[in-house]
Amino acid sequence: MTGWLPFPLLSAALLAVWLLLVQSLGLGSVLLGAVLAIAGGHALAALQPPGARVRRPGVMLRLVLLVLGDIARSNLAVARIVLRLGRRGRRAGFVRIPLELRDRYGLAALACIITATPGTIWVEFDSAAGAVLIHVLDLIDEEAWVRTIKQRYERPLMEIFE
Amino acid sequence: MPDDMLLIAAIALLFTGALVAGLLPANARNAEAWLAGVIALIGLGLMLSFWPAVAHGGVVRHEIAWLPTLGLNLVLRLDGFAWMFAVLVTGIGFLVVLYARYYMSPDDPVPRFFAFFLAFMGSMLGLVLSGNLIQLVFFWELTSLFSFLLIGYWHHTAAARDGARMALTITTLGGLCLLAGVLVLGHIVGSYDLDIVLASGDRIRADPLYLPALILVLLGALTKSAQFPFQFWLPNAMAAPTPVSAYLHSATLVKAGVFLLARLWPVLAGTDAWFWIVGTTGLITLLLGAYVAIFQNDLKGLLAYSTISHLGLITLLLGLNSRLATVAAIFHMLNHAIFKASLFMAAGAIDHETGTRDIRRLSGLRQSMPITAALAVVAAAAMAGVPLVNGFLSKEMFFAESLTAPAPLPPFEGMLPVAATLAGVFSVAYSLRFICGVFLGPAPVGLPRQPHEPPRLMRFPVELLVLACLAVGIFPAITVGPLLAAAAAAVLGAATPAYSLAVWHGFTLPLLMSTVALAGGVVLYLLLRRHLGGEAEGAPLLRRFEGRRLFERAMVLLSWRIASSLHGLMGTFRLQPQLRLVVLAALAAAFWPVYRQGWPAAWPDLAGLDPVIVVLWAVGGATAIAAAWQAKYHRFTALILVGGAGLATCVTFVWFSAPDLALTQLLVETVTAILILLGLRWLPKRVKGAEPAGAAAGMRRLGDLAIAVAAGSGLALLAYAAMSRPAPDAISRYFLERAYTEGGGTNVVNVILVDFRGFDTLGEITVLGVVALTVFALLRRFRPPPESLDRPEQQRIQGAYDAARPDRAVGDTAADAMLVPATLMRLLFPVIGLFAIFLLLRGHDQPGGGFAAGLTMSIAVILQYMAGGTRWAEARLRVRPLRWLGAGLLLAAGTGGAALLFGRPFLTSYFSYLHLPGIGAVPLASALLFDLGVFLLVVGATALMLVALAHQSIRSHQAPRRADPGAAKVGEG
Amino acid sequence: MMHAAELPAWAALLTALLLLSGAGLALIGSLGLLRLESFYARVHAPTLGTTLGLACILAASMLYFSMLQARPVLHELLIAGFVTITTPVSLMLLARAALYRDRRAGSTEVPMPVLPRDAEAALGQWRAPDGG
Amino acid sequence: MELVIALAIGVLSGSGVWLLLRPRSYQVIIGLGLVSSAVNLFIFGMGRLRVGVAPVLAPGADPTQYADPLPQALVLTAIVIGFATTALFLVVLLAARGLTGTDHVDGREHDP
Amino acid sequence: MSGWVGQLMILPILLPLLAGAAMVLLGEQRRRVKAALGVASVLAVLGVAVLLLWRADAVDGMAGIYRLGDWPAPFGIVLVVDRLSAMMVLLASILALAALVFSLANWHRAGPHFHPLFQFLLMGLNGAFLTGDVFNLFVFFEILLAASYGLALYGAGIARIRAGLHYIAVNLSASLLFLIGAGLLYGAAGTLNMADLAARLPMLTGSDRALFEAGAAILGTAFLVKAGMWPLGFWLAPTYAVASPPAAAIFAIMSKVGVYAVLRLWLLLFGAEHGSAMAFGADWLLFGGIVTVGFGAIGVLATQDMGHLAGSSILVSSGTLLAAIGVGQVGVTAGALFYLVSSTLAICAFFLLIELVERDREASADVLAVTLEAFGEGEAPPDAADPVGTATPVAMAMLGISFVCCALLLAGLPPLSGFIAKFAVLTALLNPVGAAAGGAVPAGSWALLAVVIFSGFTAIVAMTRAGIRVLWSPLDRSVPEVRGAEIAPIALLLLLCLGLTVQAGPVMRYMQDAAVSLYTPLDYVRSVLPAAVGTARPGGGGA
Amino acid sequence: MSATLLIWSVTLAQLLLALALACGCLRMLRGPDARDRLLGFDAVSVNAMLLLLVFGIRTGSALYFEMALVIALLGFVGTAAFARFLMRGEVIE
Ligand code: NA
Ligand code: NA
Repeated sequence: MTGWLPFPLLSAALLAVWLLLVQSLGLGSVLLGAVLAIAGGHALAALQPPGARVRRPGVMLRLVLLVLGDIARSNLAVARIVLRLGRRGRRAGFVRIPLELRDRYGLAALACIITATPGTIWVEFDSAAGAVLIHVLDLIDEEAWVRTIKQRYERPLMEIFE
Repeated sequence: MPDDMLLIAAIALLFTGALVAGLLPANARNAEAWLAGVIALIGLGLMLSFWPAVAHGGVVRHEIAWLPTLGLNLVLRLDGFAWMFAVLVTGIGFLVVLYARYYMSPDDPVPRFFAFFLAFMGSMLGLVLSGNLIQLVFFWELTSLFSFLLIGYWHHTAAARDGARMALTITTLGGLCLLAGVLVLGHIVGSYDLDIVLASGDRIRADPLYLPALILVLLGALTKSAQFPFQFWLPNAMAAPTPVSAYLHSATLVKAGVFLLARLWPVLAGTDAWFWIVGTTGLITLLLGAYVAIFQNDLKGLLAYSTISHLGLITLLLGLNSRLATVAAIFHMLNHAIFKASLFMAAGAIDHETGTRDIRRLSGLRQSMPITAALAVVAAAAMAGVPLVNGFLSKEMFFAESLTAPAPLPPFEGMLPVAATLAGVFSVAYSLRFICGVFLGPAPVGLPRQPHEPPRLMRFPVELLVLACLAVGIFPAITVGPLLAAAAAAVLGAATPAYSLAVWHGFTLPLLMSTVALAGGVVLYLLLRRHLGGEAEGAPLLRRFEGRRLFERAMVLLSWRIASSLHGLMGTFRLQPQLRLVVLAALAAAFWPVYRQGWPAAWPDLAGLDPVIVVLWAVGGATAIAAAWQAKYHRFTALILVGGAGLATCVTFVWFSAPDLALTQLLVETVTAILILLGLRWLPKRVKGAEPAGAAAGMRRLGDLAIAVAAGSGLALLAYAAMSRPAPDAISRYFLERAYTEGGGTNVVNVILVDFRGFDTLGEITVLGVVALTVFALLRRFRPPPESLDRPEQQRIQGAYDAARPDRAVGDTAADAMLVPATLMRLLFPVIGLFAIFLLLRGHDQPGGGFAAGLTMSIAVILQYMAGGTRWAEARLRVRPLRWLGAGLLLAAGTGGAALLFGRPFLTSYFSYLHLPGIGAVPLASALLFDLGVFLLVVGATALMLVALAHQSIRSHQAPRRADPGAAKVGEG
Repeated sequence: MMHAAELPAWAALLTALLLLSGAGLALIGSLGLLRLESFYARVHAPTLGTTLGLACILAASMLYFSMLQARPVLHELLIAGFVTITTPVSLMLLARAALYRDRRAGSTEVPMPVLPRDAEAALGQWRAPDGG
Repeated sequence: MELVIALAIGVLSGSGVWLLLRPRSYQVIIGLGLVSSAVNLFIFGMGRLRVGVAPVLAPGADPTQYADPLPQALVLTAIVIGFATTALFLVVLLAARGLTGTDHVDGREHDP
Repeated sequence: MSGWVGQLMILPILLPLLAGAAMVLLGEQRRRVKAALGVASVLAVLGVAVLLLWRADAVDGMAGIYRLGDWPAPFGIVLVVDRLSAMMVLLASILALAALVFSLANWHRAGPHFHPLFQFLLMGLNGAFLTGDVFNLFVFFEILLAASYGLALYGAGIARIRAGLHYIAVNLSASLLFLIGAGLLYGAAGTLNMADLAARLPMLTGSDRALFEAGAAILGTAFLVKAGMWPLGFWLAPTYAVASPPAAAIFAIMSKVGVYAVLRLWLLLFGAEHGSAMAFGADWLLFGGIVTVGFGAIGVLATQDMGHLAGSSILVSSGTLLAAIGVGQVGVTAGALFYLVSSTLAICAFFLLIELVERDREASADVLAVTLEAFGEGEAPPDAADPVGTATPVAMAMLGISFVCCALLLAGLPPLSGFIAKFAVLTALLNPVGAAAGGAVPAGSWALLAVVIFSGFTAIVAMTRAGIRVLWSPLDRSVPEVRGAEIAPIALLLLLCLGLTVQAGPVMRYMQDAAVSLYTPLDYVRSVLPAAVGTARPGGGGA
Repeated sequence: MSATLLIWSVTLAQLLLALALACGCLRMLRGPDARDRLLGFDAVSVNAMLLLLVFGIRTGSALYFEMALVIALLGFVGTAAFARFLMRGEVIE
């Protein structure tokens, strides 16, 4: 957390953001961007966030693709529901999912994935019980949802963050 | 022939003397008296030295430029009439000083007394010497002021306070009327110079404004001279120390009124209006004063009403429109001054030696105070008009005039001599009462002090004056003849009539009237003797019309009750009517030119409507109206709805080519929303309840609705009219042409902000900084409503839940709820910061700039406060908003000020390119530095406000009466 | 549309398609806001606009500007990234606020927290106005 | 287009003025915000409405083709000042509520 | 004007700004340093103001044009120093000096950030007087209002908060009107520079003209709110009455800013066209001014509270000035300028004095209340143990004399400048320049005369009542404790009023010259826009 | 051809987004609860952002992009603050 580059990953991301913002790859832009990116790392360090280690970039890439696909599919599913196409008798409801994931970045990623996917939303996390409550727009089978979430998302996230 | 400079010297001497007297130590009684006496004596000497110059109709004039462009110069003008008064003022002034040395007690703060006295004398001298009407008013008001201070000298007594206040109120009211009258006279004549005015009598009397001018001037004169119906202030002025009364009543203050009447007699008199107003007032006052005087139990009260009566006599004489009567008036002014001064001093001596002035308690003082008794008898004889004393002469002239005066209306024919005789009867009666009640009868018992003669020097002034009474009374022609001639000629000029100053004119009707008056007076006194001395105060029939009480009641009514209700009627202390008026005034202001010039726009063209904008503003308008609807009970909802209107505004800015505006508006909306939310925490919920539901409230709401609709339509019409006109040839073209070449930026809006009109921006950030300081200062003293002191309901419930669960600690619910959001918000901190820097750096060329960047940065900071709470954030971020604020302002101003070092105007910008190898041209612009200042200030100010507001929570959650170092830290770091 | 004519037909077609589908998805999402029955159902609807809808429009924008300026224009990715991080924050907070409020109001629609047996009493805290 | 914006200005200012005339301080602050928005749009409109010609100079373009930048600068200043004064009013409103015990703008309830 | 003399013009704005910013950086403590800095800044501004006044009078009324950022008018913002603005800056700095020195005895410790707020207020005042740009005028209005909000609420307290809420709400509304007005002027004429507006106005016809006039009228409404004209000025007296004394003292000139703006803009914009008569809205000014004087006078009577009395006196003063402007005669305007200076100094002195004479009566209740409200924290109360001043008969005498002087000034009685001022207005009212003696006088002038006389009477009645109550109290009250630093500024102000009387001739000559330049707006336009004159002025008549 | 196609599709897309905006607005107006209004507000700001992106395509100008970027990056702050207030009765504890 100390040293001149406390959060290399973040700094790299910041540099990328900077370059996208200035839309230039000139030396000046890169230099300035690098300075700002490092400064950004220090700014985050001032907030003393818990440390993060990210491993298994392959798993991460696979997860990203998987999520993108899921999001696209869910989009269409929800669109159908809104437009009242397809079958009737849809039921919405809450599902409580016990989690093993404890890393806060991992949890944050999971929350983002669940919430960003149309049809599901992260509602409540109970740190003592280690369970998350999600709301599902089209709830057919609670068990199936628990399984899906744990296998599709939680496991790879645990591989990445823990 | 003395130098006319000496006139100003005399006045200056008196005022300087006043200043010196005021600076002497409190116990310097002798030094004060010496000073005042010598100064008064020098003044008298100076005046006397002018006698040769004025004796034969000469006028001494001394002019000093003061306000020449407005016709107001210091003009000192001494003629025979003024000389007579000047000598009275200084001469009697000297005697009064002498008298006062012995009269005043060692406990009295004498510096104040002599200072006011000398200043009053100076004002009076200035008044009689005035050769300019405005200057006359100037000194006139000064006499009111210093007489007020003298009357109120013993202000620990209620009588002194009330008397002084009454005198001031009445005389300044008169003085203000006089000012108005003099202004009108000046308007008629075209000058305020007395010589020019005196030469314009015909013009003045012929002017349509004559009557108003006359009435105004008379209001001044008659109030000052205590004429009916303004007579009541004078008796109450008795609360003054007796030397003051002697002075004010004899030679000075009250004489100023009749002095003015005589002074302006040549230009104002000679009309029916004059006759009726002045004559009637004088007559009533003459009779009333004399009648009431008989029944006074206070020596000074008796003398005061006698003064009123004698002034009424003078006024009546002046009002008769007769030259001879005017001569008599002038003569009586002189006589009255002499005998009244001596009488007052005698009364003062009695008071001083016996400790009381109550005629009922006094008796037989001829034994213990024989000399004083003799002096008083002579002076009282003059007052009563007994032959061989001066009062007789002028009184007989009055009786003669009463017989010959014109009577415009038949019913009053012959009434004047009767009235004059009756007044004579009264004056004899009260003079008798004065003498008999005090000096005759058995020796007094139970007086506060054992009476004996006053000190020699205290008696001396009285003796001198009584001697004068006798001298004038017996040898009028040689003693007072030349003086009266000079004075009368100064007033009447060439038209001075012939008159005879002799004690004996043969058996004439006036002599008969005098005899009747003397006899009648004696009879009346004997008749009334048994009734006088009862417990009842005041004169029969008039007891209920006690002037003082009436005055007080009128003042309370006029200056308090009526004023208050009128003030309430004309104004309001409520906000809503005020805002209503502002809106209505603006509506009227905008409507009026349009009404005069015609409707400035064509009918709308419906083609070319962009449906997106239509929908957008259907949304914006609906949310705005809904916000207005909800703001009373659903504050939170209203805030959300306002956000909708704000978004529509943002999109509109983008649509119509104003990306900078949209950016700033959006950021400001966000920060404002957070601010108000922080504030909502301290606004207890409104519950729908007993609200005004009556018809009046309904009408008011309907009225407000109408105003709102009118204001909205008005602004919409104006906007439409202006927008549908072709654009004028605006100065902005200059900016577009030069922004890049001379301002060094392509974002013209930003170049305007930091360069062309950088001064506006500097001012604008100053406003922001100032407001932040104010907010901070206010919150330092913030006392939340008791209903809000507790934690919010949500927190209490969630905390209780956590507490009840063994596996959780209080606050876990919040921590769990914020777990993911806080993680993300923290990650966003550097990202948003980076974005802020980006906005700052590119602002000169692309949308952005210091302000948007600053707001963005402060959002990044406040997000951390939201994520972790105040304590958490402040343990990690050392935000020092005040430093940022001050540094930003200093940087922006300093950047502008740097130009001064190069001899260029403030805020002159500088830019060039620095060529770095491998990187290329790096722009270097002072504008960026300026923008950096803006950025720093905005971060500082916004953070200061947000954080100071956020701090209230932790402040109130702590023990509410303990010092909170955290709050102080916001300011300092 | 100053330079739209310079675009090749395929790019124009693709841009148009992406634009329309993105806008359509956003509209459907917003429509869902009106049509779905309960708050918890409605909370899902806007995600259509923030995910695939947004992606389509961003893609259209990238394609269009890249073609127009003859260079890869990628800064739209920033929007995608930012929206992905930020939208869940507000939605999660909103859903949780709703949940707490419903629990407080005694709604049966929302589940109570799962508790260890000895802490059942804690549930009462959600309902008692000043329980603590 | 002018018509729509003019109407928008009218609706915003009308709602704002209605709130300004209400007795509750919170209504007044919301009203001030709405009128501020209306006034900002109004000043902005004084530079006339033009679509897609933001005053950001491109090389070699004709200066007359851009939207009038000056009203935009003025509105920016007005926005900032409006923000500042809103913050101030808010704090005064809160202080008044705390000290007077009522949210009536006069600091006391009036009998109907 | 070039070189260092030319740079003087920015200093009345720049010095307080830099001083204020530096004070913010100094933080909340170190009051001594800040006090020294503040006094130095005000003294420097005072010196500059004297120089500017002297220049303006020497160089035929126009000391110079200061082009900010070196941009030419009408494109950039300019400061214009002529007789009027130089005089106003001088007046502001005198008031500032008095109020600041007064506050050093006590008040500057009663809350945070007094000194910077004070500097910013001075900056705002000077900027408003100097600027030649309508929108920049708005900005300076806002600066001085923002600072005045801070100072009005300085020391908090329920009364201040209550009045402050009204003050802020009304003035914010007025600021919005200002924006609408300025926007319309720009929308119709395409410029913001005052001189340029005046130059362009004759060329506007039809609809543009109507829009311009509507803008000007709305702008005028905003100014009149700030000037406190009836029925827009009900907020004024209550706010000023409860403001802390140094703040109230400097507020004495704030309502004059509105008057100044009307005077400046109206004569500039509409003076040239109509010759000496200002047709546009003049009747309204006259009428409104007269009613304002009446309302103020009644307010003076209707109150027992001296703060309210002083606040209502401000209304009287504002009303007199507005009506005098509405008369539209050079002489009356000159008299009004004299009156402005005199009444401002007097009211300032009175506001300071009130606190001293009432100090003993309320036993610094205000200050104590403030600290009690401070939620048990914040700075120490202004040393409760440390006596506020020394009690001597001399102090009592000084208070008495000062009170009498204030009463005389407010009532317009001799020998102080109030009388001269009133006379100058009234005589010019009845004797218009160029008219023969005895010529017809319009009814409005008579009404003004009557109401001015009436207001003098109410002032003397109320001041006597108040003075007797506090200074001649029958109770054996202890002599109030007064510090030299508190009585000195009052004495300074009153001596200045005395000086105005003695030197009435030269001062009045200055005022007349200033008024004449106001009535020859073309000279102003020519000075600001050397290039624009003569090119496009078809209708410009000029006086 | 491609120009016409683009113009039409952009116009239509804007119209659709405007309608989406209106839907969000309706939810803001109808409530019934603060949370629903907030949801509506969130939707409105998202749709406004999309509208601005399409507007950028329509004008061929990148000037409006930052505006969309700001909504993307900071638009949530308002909603989050509102939601936090609902949840805890306080924005900053
Ligand atoms: Na979702
Ligand atoms: Na007796």
